[in-house]
Amino acid sequence: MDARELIARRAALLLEDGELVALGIGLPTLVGNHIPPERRVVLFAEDGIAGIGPRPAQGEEDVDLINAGGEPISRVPETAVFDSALAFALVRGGRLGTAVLGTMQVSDRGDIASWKAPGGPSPGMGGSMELAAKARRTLVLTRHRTRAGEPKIVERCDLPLTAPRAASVIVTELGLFQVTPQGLVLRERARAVSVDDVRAVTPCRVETDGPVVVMEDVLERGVGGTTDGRAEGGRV
Amino acid sequence: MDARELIARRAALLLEDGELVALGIGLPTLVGNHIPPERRVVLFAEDGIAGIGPRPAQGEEDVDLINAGGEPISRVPETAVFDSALAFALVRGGRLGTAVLGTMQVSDRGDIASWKAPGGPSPGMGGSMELAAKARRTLVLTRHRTRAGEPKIVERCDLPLTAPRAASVIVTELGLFQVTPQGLVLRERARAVSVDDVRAVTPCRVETDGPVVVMEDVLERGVGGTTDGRAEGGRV
Amino acid sequence: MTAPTRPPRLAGEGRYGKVVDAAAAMALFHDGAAMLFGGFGSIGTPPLLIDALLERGVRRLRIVGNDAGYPSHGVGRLIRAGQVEQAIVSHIGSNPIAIQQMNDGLLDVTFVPQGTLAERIRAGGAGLGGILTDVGEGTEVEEGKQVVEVDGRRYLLEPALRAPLGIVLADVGDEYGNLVYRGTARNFNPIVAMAADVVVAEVRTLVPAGELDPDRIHTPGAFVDYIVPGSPVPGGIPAPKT
Amino acid sequence: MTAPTRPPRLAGEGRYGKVVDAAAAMALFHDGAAMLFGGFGSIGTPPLLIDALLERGVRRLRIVGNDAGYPSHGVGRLIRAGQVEQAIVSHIGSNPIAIQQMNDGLLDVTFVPQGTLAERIRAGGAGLGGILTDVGEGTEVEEGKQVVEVDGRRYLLEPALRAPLGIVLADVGDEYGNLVYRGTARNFNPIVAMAADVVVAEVRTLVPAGELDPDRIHTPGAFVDYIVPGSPVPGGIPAPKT
Repeated sequence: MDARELIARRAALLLEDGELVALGIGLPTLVGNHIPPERRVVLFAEDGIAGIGPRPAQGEEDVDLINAGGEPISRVPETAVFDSALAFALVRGGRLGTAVLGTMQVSDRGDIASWKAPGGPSPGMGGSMELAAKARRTLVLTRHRTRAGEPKIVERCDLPLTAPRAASVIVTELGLFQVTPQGLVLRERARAVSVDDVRAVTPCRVETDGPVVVMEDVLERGVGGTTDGRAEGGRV
Repeated sequence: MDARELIARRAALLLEDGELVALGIGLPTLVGNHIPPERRVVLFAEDGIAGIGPRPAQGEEDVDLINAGGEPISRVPETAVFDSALAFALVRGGRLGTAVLGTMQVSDRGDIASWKAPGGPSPGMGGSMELAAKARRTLVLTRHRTRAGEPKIVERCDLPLTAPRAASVIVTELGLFQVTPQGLVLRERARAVSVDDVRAVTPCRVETDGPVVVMEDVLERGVGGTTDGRAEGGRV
Repeated sequence: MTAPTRPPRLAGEGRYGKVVDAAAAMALFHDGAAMLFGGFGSIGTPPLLIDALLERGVRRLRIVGNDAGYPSHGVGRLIRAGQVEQAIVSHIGSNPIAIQQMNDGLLDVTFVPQGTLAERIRAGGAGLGGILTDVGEGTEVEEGKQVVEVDGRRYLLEPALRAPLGIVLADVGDEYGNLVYRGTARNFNPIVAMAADVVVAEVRTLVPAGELDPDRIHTPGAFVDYIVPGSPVPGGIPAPKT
Repeated sequence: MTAPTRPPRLAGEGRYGKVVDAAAAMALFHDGAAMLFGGFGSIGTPPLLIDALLERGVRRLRIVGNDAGYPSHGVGRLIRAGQVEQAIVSHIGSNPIAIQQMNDGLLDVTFVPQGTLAERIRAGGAGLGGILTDVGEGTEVEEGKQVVEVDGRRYLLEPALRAPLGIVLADVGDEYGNLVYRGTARNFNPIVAMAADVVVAEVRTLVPAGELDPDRIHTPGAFVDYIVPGSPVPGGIPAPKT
């Protein structure tokens, strides 16, 4: 299983039955392929739709139905369409259960920096600030390091923030971290690495609190695992 | 023609083709019976409808269709239904052309006092503040004096205000007044009274500016008469 | 403004566990509860839920909505039964019993201009802190209000309104909670559905998810926690007060 | 925020004089005009009106809406033609030409978080002074913003947005201007229709007044000044950027 698939599959198991969920562009989008069918997760897009079905076959797209990333989508039984003001009313009003987002950096207190890359102007934040700050729970999915080998989990983001203290859970190909008031707690690790391996490539304090479960074992069991991300730490 | 009919018929001729118009409870409601059929006036009610048709025959009412006064209404070709927040967005946003309102007192600078009678608590202002303050033009229809003979057009309202400087035009059974920065200008008078008669029963300065037309003559001509209420005076 | 909290969970029927009867929904209501309600005059307030609140005798209710209904209709029935302690409304003119209770000091009434009230509720639902309006300036409504300047113009700051509970009436609902209102019975219902932590929607007709045209839905099901089907179609409306 | 002004009046067809063609609507637009637009990415921006603005060559446009479209779609075509001077948007990520113009100093871009942008436009349409939100707190979005406290909580004051002109796309419209949108092409269109002094609505299908179900109408005709019929149904959408 490659890194992206491991991350996406693990994150999918964190989603709860009946939840309204927003999936960000890129890696988070893959999560949609791995939601257990018995969980009735309703996908949301901030252009104004709740209840998103799979991308239609080519030639069968509805020209008036796209997600916030511009991709063609389909309807499901739950689908409702609304305007963009109501879409963000849902988000800010507390009805968005979980936002699953990628990032450039995330800090050990949950700060997310995802909209301005180093050097050069940004193309804008879009709806990322609302999703990150206002979902009842924000999951950050990211490769553990950049291609250049730079850490993405940091003690302090040096890039401009999208939202402070926003992430509840961070999932990388090396482990699943819960963000707590005391910092990061490693709840799960990939089978191939030890807790010390994870610590060695993470430039902030990584605590444990009880047993550190193997991520691949959680996938095999097919249940939510050791944390639902709603514990004391982080905004839930 | 009785006083109420004269006032309602005269006010009806002030309404413009294509306008969105709110009619208050009581005397203003009668205006709806006298709108010239060639003027496409669209009636609005703040519970959430634009495009109000006549009260249906008894037994033919739609249980889900009432105006803000609780009376059964019918649909017309223009009808759209919306929620109460959007209803007041239309009003505050400047899309309500004219509000036709009754009042307890109105001052010569256009202050309207209509929601708290002297003595005893009020049952509340409902939507009257928005209609009075935010219509592009507010017409006040009132008997010239109360049944007890007290003036209703005053130099200064002693009742709590609904909205300051809100009325553009005042129509009574004695005359039609335009509210200007310099005070009231009598534009029309009832046939039975002279300008001095009007002044004698109006405890504030009443100016004239050009000829004072006879209201009944305006009704016969069936056109808007000497003012559309949108001149310099009052909020337009 | 109450911060959003996780709703308590009733065991409902249907594909999403949201379908309950009015009696079961009463587990959410307790003496002293604060509740937003849909409705305008005689229409748009859920009759079965009012029946159940009467039957259960929930007391000292604090209610927020457009008006006090009629003694025979809407929240006016709860007021007549002496179950309401406090009301934030735009008027009570259609309910003489409410006027009497207010005059007797039995009902604590706060009046808010109707459009300001609607917008404050919507702001609560939209996760905003309040609204900035000039309605009420130069009247006693502005007394004691915070004033904010924007681009040199003065506005009153009117705080957002939320409540732990909200009751609405729709014509048709599906099992996920998507709602379609009918006629002017829509009124305050869509904004009430936005602004309560737990929303109970009474519907005349319940359909399976997927039967409603997504473009026709007025309130997305994500706002709705419970659905009470079987609301009766009224046989008539009360005589207007004027 | 621009105070509402009386719209200039074009001589249109139809029972309400609102039906015009795109070329005639151009009399409303002038160099330097400020314009709100509906649309989100590739859909929901009126193509015939963009065609007409290109043909007429209106310059130095100042536009407000969700994003910069694609070079081939929406306002992105105006940007590509060099007709846009200033843009208030939530992102320009789908339009590389807009990014290039911004980097070259040819296009003045102000970024606003998407939900804040939508709500500021709606507030303009609703006659409010602005919104109070905590989105953007702790980020550079809060820099230079007025802070307002409500019940001890801090909010940023984000001023309402209006414009003298607004262009929207609907699926069906009637001659009075009642509009029905389709799918996620709705997006910013309903709030743009609220917030412009003069609103021009392009529709695919024009019907006589009375043919639309009043409960289905998304934008009441009172918000709409002109209707441009004949909008083509697109044959495809651009490839997404990701």
